Amino acid sequence: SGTTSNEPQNEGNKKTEENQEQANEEKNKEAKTVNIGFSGPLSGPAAFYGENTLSGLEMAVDEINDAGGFEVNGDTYKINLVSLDDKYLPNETGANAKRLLQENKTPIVFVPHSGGIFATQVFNMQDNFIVAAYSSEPAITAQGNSLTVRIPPKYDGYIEPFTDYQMERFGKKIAFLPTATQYGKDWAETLEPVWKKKGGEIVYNGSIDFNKDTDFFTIVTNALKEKPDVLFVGGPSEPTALVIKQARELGFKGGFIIMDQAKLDEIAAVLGGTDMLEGSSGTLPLAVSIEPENQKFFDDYKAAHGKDPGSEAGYHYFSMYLFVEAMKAAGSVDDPKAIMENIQAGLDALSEDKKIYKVNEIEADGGLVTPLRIAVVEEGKIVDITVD
Amino acid sequence: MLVQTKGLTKSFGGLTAVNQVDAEIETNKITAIIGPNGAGKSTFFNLISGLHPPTEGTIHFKGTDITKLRTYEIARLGVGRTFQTTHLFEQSTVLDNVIIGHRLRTKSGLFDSIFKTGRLEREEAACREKAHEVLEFVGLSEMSHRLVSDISQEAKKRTAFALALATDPEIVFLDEPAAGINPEETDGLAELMKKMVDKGITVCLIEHKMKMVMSIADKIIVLNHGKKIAEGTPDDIKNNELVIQAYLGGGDHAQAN
Amino acid sequence: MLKLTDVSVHYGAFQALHEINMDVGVGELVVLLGANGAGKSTIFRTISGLSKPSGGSIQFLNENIGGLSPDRLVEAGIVQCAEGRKLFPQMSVYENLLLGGYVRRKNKDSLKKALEEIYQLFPILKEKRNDPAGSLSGGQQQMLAIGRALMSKPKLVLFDEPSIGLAPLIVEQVFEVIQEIHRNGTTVLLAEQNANAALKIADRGYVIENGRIVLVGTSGELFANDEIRKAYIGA
Amino acid sequence: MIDILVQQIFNAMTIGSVYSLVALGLTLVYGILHIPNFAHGALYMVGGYMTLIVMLETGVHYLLAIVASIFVVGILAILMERLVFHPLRNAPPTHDKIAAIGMMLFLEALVQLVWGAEYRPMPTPFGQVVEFFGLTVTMQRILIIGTAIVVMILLNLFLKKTMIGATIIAMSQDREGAFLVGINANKVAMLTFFISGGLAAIAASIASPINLVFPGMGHLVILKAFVIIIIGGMGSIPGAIIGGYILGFSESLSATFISNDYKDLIAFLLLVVILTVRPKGLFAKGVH
Amino acid sequence: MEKVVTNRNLSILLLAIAILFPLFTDNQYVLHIFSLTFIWTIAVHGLNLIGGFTGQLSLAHAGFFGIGAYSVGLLTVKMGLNFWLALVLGLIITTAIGFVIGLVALRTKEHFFAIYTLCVGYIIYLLLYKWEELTEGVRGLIGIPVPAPIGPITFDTPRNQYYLLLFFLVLVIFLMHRIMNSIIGRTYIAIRNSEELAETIGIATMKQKMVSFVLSTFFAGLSGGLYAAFVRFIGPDISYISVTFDMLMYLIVGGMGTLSGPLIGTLLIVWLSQYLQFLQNYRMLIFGPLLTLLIIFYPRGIAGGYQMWRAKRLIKKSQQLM
Ligand SMILES: Nc1ncnc2c1ncn2[C@@H]1O[C@H](COP(=O)(O)OP(=O)(O)OP(=O)(O)O)[C@@H](O)[C@H]1O
Ligand SMILES: Nc1ncnc2c1ncn2[C@@H]1O[C@H](COP(=O)(O)OP(=O)(O)OP(=O)(O)O)[C@@H](O)[C@H]1O
Ligand SMILES: CC(C)C[C@H](N)C(=O)O
Ligand SMILES: [Mg+2]
Ligand SMILES: [Mg+2]
Repeated sequence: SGTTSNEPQNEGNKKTEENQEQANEEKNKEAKTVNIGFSGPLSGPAAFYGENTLSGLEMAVDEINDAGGFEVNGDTYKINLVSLDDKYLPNETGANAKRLLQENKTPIVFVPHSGGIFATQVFNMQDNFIVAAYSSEPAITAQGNSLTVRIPPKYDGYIEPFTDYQMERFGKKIAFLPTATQYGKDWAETLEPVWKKKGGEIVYNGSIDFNKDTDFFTIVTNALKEKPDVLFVGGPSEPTALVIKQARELGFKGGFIIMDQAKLDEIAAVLGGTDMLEGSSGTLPLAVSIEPENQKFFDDYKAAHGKDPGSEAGYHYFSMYLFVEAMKAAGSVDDPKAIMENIQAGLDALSEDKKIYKVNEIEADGGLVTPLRIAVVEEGKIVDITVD
Repeated sequence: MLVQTKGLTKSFGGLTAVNQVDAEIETNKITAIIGPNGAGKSTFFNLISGLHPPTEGTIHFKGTDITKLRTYEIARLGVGRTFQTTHLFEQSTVLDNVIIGHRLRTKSGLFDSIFKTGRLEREEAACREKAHEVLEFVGLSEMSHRLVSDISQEAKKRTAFALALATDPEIVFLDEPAAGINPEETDGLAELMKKMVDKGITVCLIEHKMKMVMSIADKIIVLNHGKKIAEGTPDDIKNNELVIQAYLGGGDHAQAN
Repeated sequence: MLKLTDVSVHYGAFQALHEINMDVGVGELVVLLGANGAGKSTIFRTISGLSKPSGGSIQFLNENIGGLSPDRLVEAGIVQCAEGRKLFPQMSVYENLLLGGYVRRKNKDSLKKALEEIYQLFPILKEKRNDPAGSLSGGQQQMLAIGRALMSKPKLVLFDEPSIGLAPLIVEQVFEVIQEIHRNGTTVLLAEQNANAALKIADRGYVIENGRIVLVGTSGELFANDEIRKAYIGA
Repeated sequence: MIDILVQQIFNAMTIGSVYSLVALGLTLVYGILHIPNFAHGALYMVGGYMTLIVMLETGVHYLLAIVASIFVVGILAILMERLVFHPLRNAPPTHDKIAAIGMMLFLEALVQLVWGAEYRPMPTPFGQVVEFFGLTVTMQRILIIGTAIVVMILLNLFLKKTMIGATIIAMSQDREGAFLVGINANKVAMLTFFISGGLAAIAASIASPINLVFPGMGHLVILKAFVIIIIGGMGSIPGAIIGGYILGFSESLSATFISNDYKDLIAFLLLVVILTVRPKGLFAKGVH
Repeated sequence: MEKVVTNRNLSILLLAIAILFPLFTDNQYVLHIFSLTFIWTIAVHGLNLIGGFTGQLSLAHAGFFGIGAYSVGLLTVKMGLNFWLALVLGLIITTAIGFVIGLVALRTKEHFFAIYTLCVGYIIYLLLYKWEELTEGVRGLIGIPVPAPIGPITFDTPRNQYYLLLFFLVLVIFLMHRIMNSIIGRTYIAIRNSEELAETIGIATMKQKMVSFVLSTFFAGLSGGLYAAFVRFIGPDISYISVTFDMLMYLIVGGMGTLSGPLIGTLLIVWLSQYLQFLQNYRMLIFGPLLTLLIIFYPRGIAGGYQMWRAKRLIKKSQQLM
């Protein structure tokens, strides 16, 4: 059953015995434990990203446990978050998921990268667990995997408002310089037709590989020689900030469309202010958009980590609570199918202070529907221009 | 005439290590090549065995032109050699080192080894038999199961001989076989070389130990600065002014060595 | 000058030297005779600090030097002209010689003088001074190795089989050079298999077999010894 | 067109300078101990962190922080030599590669533990943008090129004209031979590692303001540095310098005139072609 | 042979354990890791053949692994071929590319060969990564089918996959055993020892190195093809240089130039890194130094160290007898 607790470091053979022992021990206590799994990059080049995602989960779990757990069908449960490192490698994610399932009987496994998600989707239906997928890759929900929840929003909604704003303020010529990841490419492919349809012109179509390029002057020079009015950039906030900086250094005066992966406030922190960001449009940072009811999350996170929470933390924090609500609604902590069916109920039941993002709906394919909030930088200030 | 070079020349950058050498090595004789250090003796061997392509000139073996052949093709025609420094496989036994010497007379390939074909088994037996035969011949039968790293310098030299002999050569080129071994052992090696000739294998060697050279060589070729300055019988050479000046010197080391 | 007392050396479990006792007096030329693998090079490596003794003591000019690092020994005045030459193959002949005088690097003038002397001894080295050492023939390299060893004006030079692989003419030259070095007041310890030539120039000799000293004597005594004649001279 | 070409040549110089400096340290160590130090990228990374942290923690000037970083990384490199490469000096070269990778993993994890995994920008007092003849540059980039050139000249003088420099070269060719002429080989090995670490620290410190400091930053340069030293001829100092600029130029120019996506591919193909034509690199010495 | 503990008996025992093991466990995680281990071991055998036995360290190995995996992936996903047919074609493609690359690369020697192949491996990676029309770029290939059933035997359960992979591993080990214990294997070792000497005893070294290299790419391709059908998702990362270095690590820790080294090293390192998972972010803090220490204290690897120890004991024994 899903009610055993276990530390992941135990040795394989002794495992079952110890499981038993610990399970017996648990029975005597009041709260039972439900294990939730996580497999993401915790070492290597993507470690920062992995840590950010994990930090949101950990915060939610600590809060829940400190509050004495949660109740399902009369039993009280605490959460044991079992996190494993997969170095961003799909086969490691696959192995980790097997391990989480086998040794920790996790009904839910969080995976924050598309490769790992694909590798787990191969067997999650058969082995019966939910993949909590933090990736915007469309193929994840397009495959008909009924035990996958896609946590981040589709970004299509950003495209039109960004386009309108930039065309109006700066002009119709755009150069593409997003990150060379799948996410960046998908963004570019979605932006391209919209920009063209509105009479715009794509004067340069490139991408930057932040894992391989030491300097961006070369590509930025090449993009700028086409005299664009607008640059489309994005990726992790910090290197994106450098691209913006170098574009300004090379004399670029126009605006930026910034992919939602990068956050205006984080970029501003790297650039030492919003000066260089003038005329940028991007997703509204949590720091700016935070609703009063979510302020506590924001402050607690800042106190614990010494920095503002980014969207990775925010989404993971929120989705951990969401799954707890879904378990409650399902009346089970170990029936993934039931939990999956009750996500909508969970969303309905989830209190606003946990809804860092105001998600109210899950689509039939497992994608959460997140309303988008849009910001631009005008006269050095990040301004919310969301129109409902 | 077993081997014949005409105008053989090798330059390394600006340096001409071997310069217009016409040489003939007669069948079933012992030919010695002597000359000061850096005269081009080893290079001459390297040219004949195909390790370096000549800059100019031709090499014939039994009448066929081997100038442009690759090293292994030359070996297959029946030319064996040893090196100035031994290149044996130290972590392996003497026998294992020598077995591979007969590989060039086998035809088995990957598939034979995977399917353990009859041909492979026959050929492996032949290699083993050959190895035992040549070890016996050089007098190492007793040591065939010792690790090479474990045996004396002299035994290593003999192992290198055995390896060259396992290729079934008609001629062997020996580069300073007696360097670094004592006089008693040197005599033993000289005996061995005579035995090879008796068996029908032509021997050509480079050596600085004049006592040995003078006693076993049928013919001596002297190189100096890459050029052939003399050739002839030991007696001719001993009394050749040019050679004395360039190489032998007046002292008695020439004899003592 | 140099005194080895009960020196033993192990390579792993294998004992290469068994309680060696030797001494070399100031200004002497002592030869160490032995077959391949007898342990000559091991004694030399140990004196030069390249191998560490597992027992016994080594004294040089009445100071204990056992276990000192090689560079300290060179500074103290012991230089080895090693088997296998150990040249710097991609450096020019000139640079090799210069480094030979490394421990006396402060004294530029006398280095220059030493260099000239060596060029006189081995004109071929002067001719090839700008060529990389690795491109020299075996014999030329041996000359360079000797030259390099002399550059530091050592008090004691160890020659490990300097005649190996050399033309008779050169062997003759090499032994002359060694004799000359000796005449100029440098103490010499020479390892050789070429007992004939070596004993001719040596004052005394040791014979080593299987890591043990089996015979000691003056050159004359050793030369007259039948066993020696048979094993090392081949008469 | 000409503007672009000039600007891109300048960009190529910038990036080539960084590559050359990293490759220099690598080629030196390779030359001495025949160690392909795969942990060199980790030294580079620590170099970036040290400069950053010293600046942030003590508030000293950027250039002073670089000096501190050179020392710290130099000493770290010495430790690496003593603790790992020295014990491995008789092992086959493949082993050094793996041992070095072990150390790289360790250093990356350690830095991540101490300073976190996040990307950190490095402030520089040389952020000003200057323009001349239509060329847009920042002072930092001029600093990169200038520093690289000066460091290379100094290093070359040191190796060619000083006795200590000659001992380094001697060591690279025969360790025991160096012992025999009275060189303290261990000291030289340590010195070489120190220089190599220092070069990595300089490279990282001057490159970081135009990039970021993060635990994986060494990966950006290390592979390229390896290829460079091979192209240049292993152990060859001019080879490392010229190889660095060749790579910088081929990246920059192929990104401009062929395709940005394929610029790495083109650069590597070029390197393969060079190696095909000259199997021992451009500056291989003709010694047998 | 009166001894009970012989290599042969040990191998049979191990094989028996490997065959019986899944019957006694339901632990899919353990089966999964073992299956992955088998896949890697096959590739490591290829690396061992060219690097360990023939003395030409190829660092393009992950590239060939990637070519094998992508061939199978593309042929099944995009062309809808049966896995087995795709595997055969994939192996032909991999070895054909290996042949062409070998022709050029093997002209270089030692470090130059290592780095040349490193570049080639990186180029393969970049091609898989950038050639989106063919490979789908960073997105990778999703939905690679499990191997098609052979008669009544299906390969859709972890246990059956385990057996399939075990079968291939045993096959590869058997092949390597046959090759290395014949004069063909000795030929490779002779080349490793000294190419010059090998040439002068009549061995066509270039041809032999080619055969060894192509066979090593065959093993890499086989391993890649099996990987594709096992993990069922592949991205360009599987051909990245770090994968080659992982394989090299397995090989060196196990023992280069030994027949048991690849399996021992792969098992040890893969399981070690699994056990260190509890350290999470900081496992490399332990793993890195551990690896370095292993290399320092077991320079011949585990199998190589054992061989040395046995050889020494034999010598001692024979000395005592004398
Ligand atoms: N591969 C090479 N590259 C450059 N120069 C070479 C090469 N091989 C030999 N030489 C040069 O060619 C000349 C002849 O060398 P070789 O080795 O043939 O001499 P040798 O007669 O065998 O001398 P020794 O008796 O000392 O062995 C020497 O000056 C040597 O430096
Ligand atoms: N590094 C080593 N490891 C193990 N054994 C060694 C080592 N060096 C030498 N030996 C062994 O020690 C013994 C003495 O060797 P050494 O080199 O001192 O002999 P030598 O008299 O100089 O012989 P040669 O005439 O061949 O130079 C030999 O049996 C040799 O095999
Ligand atoms: C920004 C994230 C939602 C993208 C995620 N890293 C992915 O792998 O698709
Ligand atoms: Mg020679
Ligand atoms: Mg010796």
